[in-house]
Amino acid sequence: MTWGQFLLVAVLALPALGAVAAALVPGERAGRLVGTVAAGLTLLAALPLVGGEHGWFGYGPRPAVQPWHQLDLPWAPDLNLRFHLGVDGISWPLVVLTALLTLLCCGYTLWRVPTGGGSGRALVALLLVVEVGILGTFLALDLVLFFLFFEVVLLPMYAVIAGWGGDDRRRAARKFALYTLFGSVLLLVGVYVVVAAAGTADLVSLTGGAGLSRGTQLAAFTLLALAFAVKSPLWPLHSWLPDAHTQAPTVGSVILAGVLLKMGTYGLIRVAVGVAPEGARWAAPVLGVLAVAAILVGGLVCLAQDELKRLIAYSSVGHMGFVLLGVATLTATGLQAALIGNIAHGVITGLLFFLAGAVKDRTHTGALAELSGLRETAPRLAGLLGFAAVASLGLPGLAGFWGEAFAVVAAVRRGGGLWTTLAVLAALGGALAAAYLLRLLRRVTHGRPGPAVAGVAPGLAGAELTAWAPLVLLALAVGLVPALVLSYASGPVGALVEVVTR
Amino acid sequence: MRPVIPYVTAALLFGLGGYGVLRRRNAVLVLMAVELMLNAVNLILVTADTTVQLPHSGQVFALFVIVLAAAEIGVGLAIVLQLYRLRASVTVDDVPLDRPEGER
Amino acid sequence: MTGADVLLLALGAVAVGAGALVVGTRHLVRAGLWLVVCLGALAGDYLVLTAELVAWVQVLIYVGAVVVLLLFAVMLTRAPIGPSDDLDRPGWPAALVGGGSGLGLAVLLVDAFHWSRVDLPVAGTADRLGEQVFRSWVLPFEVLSVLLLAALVGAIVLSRPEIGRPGARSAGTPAGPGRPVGPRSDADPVRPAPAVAVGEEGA
Amino acid sequence: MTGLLAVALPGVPLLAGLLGLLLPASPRVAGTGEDRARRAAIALGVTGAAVALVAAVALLLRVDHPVEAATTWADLGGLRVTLGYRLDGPALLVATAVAAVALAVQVYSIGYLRRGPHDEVEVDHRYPPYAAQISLFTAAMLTVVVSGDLILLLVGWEVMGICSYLLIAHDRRLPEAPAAAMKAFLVTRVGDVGFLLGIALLGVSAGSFRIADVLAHHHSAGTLTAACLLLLAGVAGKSAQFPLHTWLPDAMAGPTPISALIHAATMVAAGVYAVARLYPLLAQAPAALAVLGVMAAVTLLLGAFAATAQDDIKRVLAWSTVSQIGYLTGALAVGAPAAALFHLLSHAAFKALLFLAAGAVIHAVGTTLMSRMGGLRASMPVTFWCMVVGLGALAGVPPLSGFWSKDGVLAAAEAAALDGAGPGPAWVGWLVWLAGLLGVAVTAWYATRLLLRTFLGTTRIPLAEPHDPPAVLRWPVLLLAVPAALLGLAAFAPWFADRLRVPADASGEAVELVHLAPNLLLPLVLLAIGAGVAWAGWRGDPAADPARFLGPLRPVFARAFRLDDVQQALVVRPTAALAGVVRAGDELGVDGLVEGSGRAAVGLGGGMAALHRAALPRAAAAVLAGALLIGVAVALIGVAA
Amino acid sequence: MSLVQSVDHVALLPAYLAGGTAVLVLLADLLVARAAVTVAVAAAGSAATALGAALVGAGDERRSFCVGADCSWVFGGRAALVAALLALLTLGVLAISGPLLRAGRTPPGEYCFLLACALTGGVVLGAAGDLITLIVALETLTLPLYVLVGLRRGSLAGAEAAVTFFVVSVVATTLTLLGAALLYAVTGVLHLDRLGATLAGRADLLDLPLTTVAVALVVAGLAFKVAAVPFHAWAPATYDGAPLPVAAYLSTASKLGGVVALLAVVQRALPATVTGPVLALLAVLTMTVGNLVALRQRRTVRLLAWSSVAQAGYIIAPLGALALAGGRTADARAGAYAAAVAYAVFFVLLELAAFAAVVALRPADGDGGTLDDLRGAARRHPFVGAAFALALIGLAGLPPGLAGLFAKVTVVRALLAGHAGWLALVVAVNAVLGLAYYLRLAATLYAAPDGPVPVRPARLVVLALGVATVLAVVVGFAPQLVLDVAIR
Repeated sequence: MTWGQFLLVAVLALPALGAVAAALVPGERAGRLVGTVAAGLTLLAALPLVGGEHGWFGYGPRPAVQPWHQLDLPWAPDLNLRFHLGVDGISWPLVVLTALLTLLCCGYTLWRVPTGGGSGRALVALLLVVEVGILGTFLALDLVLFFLFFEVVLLPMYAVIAGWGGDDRRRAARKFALYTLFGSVLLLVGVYVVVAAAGTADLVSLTGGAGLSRGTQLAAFTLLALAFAVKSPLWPLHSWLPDAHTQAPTVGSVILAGVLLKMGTYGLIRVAVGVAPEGARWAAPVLGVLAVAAILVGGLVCLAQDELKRLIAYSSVGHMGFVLLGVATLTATGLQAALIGNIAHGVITGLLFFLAGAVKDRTHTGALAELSGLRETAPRLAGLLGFAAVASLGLPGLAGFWGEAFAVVAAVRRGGGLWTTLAVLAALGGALAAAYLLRLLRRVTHGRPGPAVAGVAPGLAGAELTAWAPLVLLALAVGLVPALVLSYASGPVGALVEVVTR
Repeated sequence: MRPVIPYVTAALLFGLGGYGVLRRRNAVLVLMAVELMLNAVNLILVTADTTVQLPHSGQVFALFVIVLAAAEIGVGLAIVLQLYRLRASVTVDDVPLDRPEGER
Repeated sequence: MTGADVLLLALGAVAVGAGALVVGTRHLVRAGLWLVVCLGALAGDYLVLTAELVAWVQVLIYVGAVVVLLLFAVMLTRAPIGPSDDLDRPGWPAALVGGGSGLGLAVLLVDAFHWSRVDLPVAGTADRLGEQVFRSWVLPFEVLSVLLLAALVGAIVLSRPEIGRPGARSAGTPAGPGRPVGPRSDADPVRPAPAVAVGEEGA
Repeated sequence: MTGLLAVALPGVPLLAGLLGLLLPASPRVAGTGEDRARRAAIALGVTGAAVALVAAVALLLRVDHPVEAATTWADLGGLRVTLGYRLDGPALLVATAVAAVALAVQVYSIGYLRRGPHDEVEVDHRYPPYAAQISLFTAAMLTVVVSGDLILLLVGWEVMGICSYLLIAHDRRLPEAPAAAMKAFLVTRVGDVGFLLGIALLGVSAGSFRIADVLAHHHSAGTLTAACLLLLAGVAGKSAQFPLHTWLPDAMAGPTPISALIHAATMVAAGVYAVARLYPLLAQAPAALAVLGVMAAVTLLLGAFAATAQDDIKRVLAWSTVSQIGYLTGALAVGAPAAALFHLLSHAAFKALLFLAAGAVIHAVGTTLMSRMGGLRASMPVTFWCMVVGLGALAGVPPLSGFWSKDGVLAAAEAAALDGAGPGPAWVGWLVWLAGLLGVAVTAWYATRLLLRTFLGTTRIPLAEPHDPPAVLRWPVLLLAVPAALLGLAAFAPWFADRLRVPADASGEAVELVHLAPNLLLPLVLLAIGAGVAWAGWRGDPAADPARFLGPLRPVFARAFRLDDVQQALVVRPTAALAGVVRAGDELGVDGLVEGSGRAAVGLGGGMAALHRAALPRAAAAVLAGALLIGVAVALIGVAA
Repeated sequence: MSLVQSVDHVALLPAYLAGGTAVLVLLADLLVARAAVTVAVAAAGSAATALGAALVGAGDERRSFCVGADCSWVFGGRAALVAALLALLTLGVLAISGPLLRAGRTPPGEYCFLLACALTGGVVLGAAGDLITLIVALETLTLPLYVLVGLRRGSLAGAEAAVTFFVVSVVATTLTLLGAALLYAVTGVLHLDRLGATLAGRADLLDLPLTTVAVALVVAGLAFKVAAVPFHAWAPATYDGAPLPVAAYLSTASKLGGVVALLAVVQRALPATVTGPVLALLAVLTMTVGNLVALRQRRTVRLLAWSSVAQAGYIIAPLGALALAGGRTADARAGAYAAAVAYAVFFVLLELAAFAAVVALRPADGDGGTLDDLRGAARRHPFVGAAFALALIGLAGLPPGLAGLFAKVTVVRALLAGHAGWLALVVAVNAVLGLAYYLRLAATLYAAPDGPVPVRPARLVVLALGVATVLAVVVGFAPQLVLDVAIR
């Protein structure tokens, strides 16, 4: 076992063991601490995965997926299931983001356990299980294994929402579970459509179509894309998201928006587009139109929205629309934009949900009508909220800009009437984003403090700052140095585009 | 010999049995109707023995069915009597599959 | 149209007619008696079809045991001897299903066998039947014995409520007749248990 | 060294801004923390602007030919985005102006945002974020100025937008401030949609976003026209051109120094500057220039007329900015980028002066309404004379800076109209020229009116005790009066004119900024007429507003031809209504479908469960009937097959 | 030549062991008359049966009771699997019967004897090579259950359940018999392999509507045993009225028996062109109706009963792939049969765990109660609750119940390999429906507790639950174990 393989296993094993330990360790606080330490170790294990042979040099035809490290063990041959893990430039940033957000959430839980539910260590354990699922999804190089990890996330997240959420948590959690399960069963069918036709589930050999017939590819892409569209979520399959976000506890929302949605877009890029390129080409216009519809609908709904977390949730619909638009163009620019958009959305929306949670914790309301004048009583919180909102609206120089602007650029680059129209509409959607986020700021931070806000203490807890500071810095860093994400992805994306357009 | 004659007899008996099972309220009468159906099966088996020109497996089968039926009737009557002991009625209409919500 | 055919037709008509009365009569006891007629006619059919052993077994077990059991059951459940009006449910679904299956089967069988004729095997098949059982069908024969044993024990345990009572158990012997029936504190509280205890009579 | 200075130019204010944001915004205990944080903020802000000014001047002196450097910033699938600067004469001149105005504003704000005699006790100006945001604003503008890459330019462009948003909303005592800030950002953002798309088109066409690459690439005519038109949308937003000018007057809700910054050096200048930067491209797209010309003419007159009827002193100045920017874009439309940049510089000087002086007045009087001022000359002589210089420059009184620069624009337009010298069609020249001439008269009229209403006549508020501002306010004003008065003379220096030449200018000849010709008399005559009419009106009744002569037009002008209402009716309300409809549709339609299918499943389950709430015979019937149906089906299929 | 068929006694060892268990239990009950001894004997016998089946099954396929090439007893891999599994299930049910027997309303001797008889029937069923043996064995499996269902003395619900079960079962048995008789009348053979060869070899027979109807009747009659819609209506009523361990036996062992019988005839005897569409139809109906009705259940056992109806749909779904030509290739068929068996194996493990958990959480001799009775149970008994939740989630087919997930995966894979994508989609959508109510039950377990004081779970029940859970977890992580034995 090489060092890289050891790290791959460690990245999955650490949170899994951490979850078990957190659940079993006697003592409430000790459990949370153990879980947080496990999350921290996971992050430490995820970071050095970047080392090693990046291998984009060489001669002759090479597979479109060339992991930096991989581990390939047989599991259940009769199900075409192999324990095949690998990491490359497309997945590594997401892996790190996942590990980071989970660590922040666990640390945050160390400081405050959401009210209404069970013990904090159970929450930490569930968060770690969710992390295992998400990391596994990003690392899996076997279709069936990918599906397996895709499913792992579902119930722990359900439990997080149902156990520690808001007043209407049961309904929202059930809707989340059922709706996303609907997506993942389609994924199951799609996976086996591919596997039955190709006889293998190995993503490395499947990427590029692997000689699947056109009919199979169309069917597989339809199923897979639907599955990922539910998870991402792509309009009009998004309606689980606002409810889940609104009801979920802060850490749940952060994980949900920050990385869980990314499973959908990642899957779309790596699995749907990679495995069924012909299907992708065939469906690209539809995907593009839906993505732009998501951008516009998300923006307009946000403009008429009157609940803080719900607004942010709908803004996710819009932002993921940009990511999907990038993917739909099937150009290297678009895919790169989608990847960095993914990361940026994870960082920024994670931060936004942290802040929205802090606001709700302090004021006990999320209604925009009752919030006003936050900058009078809690200027730092208001300032951070302003920063996050500004980052979210895609201000150049911050992380959100690259994904959104270059999704538009990619659509322009694709050319033709349809894509140009989509580019124009998407850019208008960007203006809508500014409109609703400024409306949000105007309602929440400006004006005279309302009764709900008047009693808010101005200070921020150390734990809060500790949890938020990395996200603020990342939003700045990714904005100023996009190469942090893009440089690793350019090789794999180039190879992917090559096989897709071949 | 025309095998179709006993066959049709059996078919009609089976139909009558089915009718009786669905028509009768009294559990014992339902059992009688079931006996009719079983006998129809037996008649088919025995008749088949004359048409297939093979060793008499049909008759063996019929014998086994008779034993089977006897065993079932025995247990069945015990069950019916148990029901009667508890409720003083053997009307199958009074045996619910499910009760309306909240009645239990 | 041979003599066998005429016999079969006649016996068949009797069987079907009696069967119709079994499911149609409004007298509980008469239904049992019509069943005897029906089963007897079938036994005749078997004789015509040269299945003597089956015919005698039919008479022995069915007419002799099953019908008697059924009649006992009729009596034990205190059924009215005269005609009763509440024996039947509305009949159309039953008629639909019963008629459909009977006629449908008949059509299928006629379609399959038409008006073909076969030669009846030589009569006197009891020994060949025995040989068959022991040459080909030993396994189900043996399994049936388990089944019969289970049915026996089952029927007894159901009919004797006192079996398995802690008191009866400790005595080490099955409770004899006349032993008082245990308290029914655990009976369904919604419907009061009837006062009659018929366990002993059934045994 | 040049590279270091070029990086320091936006870098130091940026750093100062970021550091400033970390200072505690608001004191927990008044008097202690406030002073320390405030002092630190002042130090950071002033230092940032001062260093930027020094760097700009140093570069201006050092660099005599275009300098460029770039490194790859990001590579998105073959599209290269670079991080680099591109220094040339115009860039450095504008940078100097920006830094100078920024420094003036920083210093001025020290005094302006101090708790004044008219303030309530609990007023807290939150100086640290304010100063930091000004620094960021400056840095963003300087980024736009020196950027060598379109994407980097866009970064500065948008950061400027957000800074303007933050600063306009700064004054928490004004209820209209947040709305004005939002409007400012949103209207410019709508324009930026076009700007982004234009950049995207150019970048995709050239395969790179580096300005040098974009300029060097031979674009197809269609792409070029489309891209230029799209860019113009962004320019219209940032530079407050018709029809995206509506935010600028409302932005007066911000503190007065901020108005000075926005109007003189940053936001509105950025659009014009960007066009000048990309002028070689526009020169090849006559259609875009024609649109620009029409836009300029409309804006010019619209702003001028709207300025005539305002009562708020800052709004007069704001509309005057709109009008003056019309001159700038007009100059660009007729093919005179150098004239445009020249007027940009002089406008920066006098408009900064005017705003800061007006701020001094407002500071002293405690109101912005001219109807409550009057007769301030005696008590505020310094302010008065500075204002005279500023208004004179605005109206174009020789030899103040505005005279020379405006004359350059008019001369270029005249040349385009009469000789067809411009790159666009001749009618554009006519349009700009005529509008410019009419604008001269109107400008003179409202400038005169402002001066008369504010400083002359009788005092209309007896209680106020106006006085000249303290030194920290006075000195920036006084220092700005110098370029406002004298910058025009710089046009006679070939060194200056040479630096104003856009490097890629097709002509390649030396730029002649000053046209000493007989036709200079025409604008002077118009100026005299405009000023005279205003003076005459005022003489009739010094207490009354000369604007009364506008008659029924006055309310129309005061509300700027009701374009705000048009925008409200055509854009804002439909969007809001659409948002409501979409939300309802999403919640009732899309989500309703989901919830509905859930309910349908449960209902169906309930119905089936009810079917099972029956007696035993139904189970037997199900078995027999099921078997019968299956048998019939199978038999039928068998027969059919 | 002896008059009696030659008998391979080694092959028959599992059947001897099972039958011997029944006899020994009877003797032990007579001679020792102590409940513990009786149960111990039954348990030991079941264990021995499982062991014997495993040992015999480990070797090559053994045949006995042959008439020429046709044998009534074919003890191969699947028969061994079924026998061992049934014996283990019996063992498990015995373990969770403790509270019931101790409560005193049920006679332990007879109870154990009847279970052992049913086991005997099941063991023979797995190895049955002809229709007579199959039906007789099936009856031997079922008949003791009539009695067991009604064995909760004095309970009206129990008596009603027994009557329901009995009447519906007898009618269904009649259907099977009719089908078998008609098949015999048409073909003249009763051995499964010979039947298959005959029907495959003579196209004229298949053109006869009588043949197809006969096939359909056999399938329909056997579908009753797995409680497939529309032959399902007895199941909820019977499960709910029966003693909890018996309900567990019904939904695991008895259902497994039905699956085995169905598989035997479908795989070996009957033409796929007829059985395929019938089974596809039954599968779709069963899954959908089962899941939909389960959504509305308030009683725990009824919910489990309806869910087990739905699960039967998943079990027979792979066989539905036979409806299409693409599903009738040799590979696809083998995959479909293996998938059905594998699903059944995964299912019975999880189902047994679920019932064991219900037994553990309910008072001795109590019925399943309503969902509200289980409110907060997992907070009082964290480990039992967790095992219950795991079993439910496994039944829903989601991680961490990996066994259930792999079960669903197996089915979907087989369906897609058989080109029955539409059926795979139906399965998939039904999985969503299923999660809705499993989640409701699981969430109830973790809700804030209120109401009655908790009962202390019996140790043996917890042990059985633990073993079932561990087994489920093990096959969850190593599904290949099950898949390997399922394909034999």
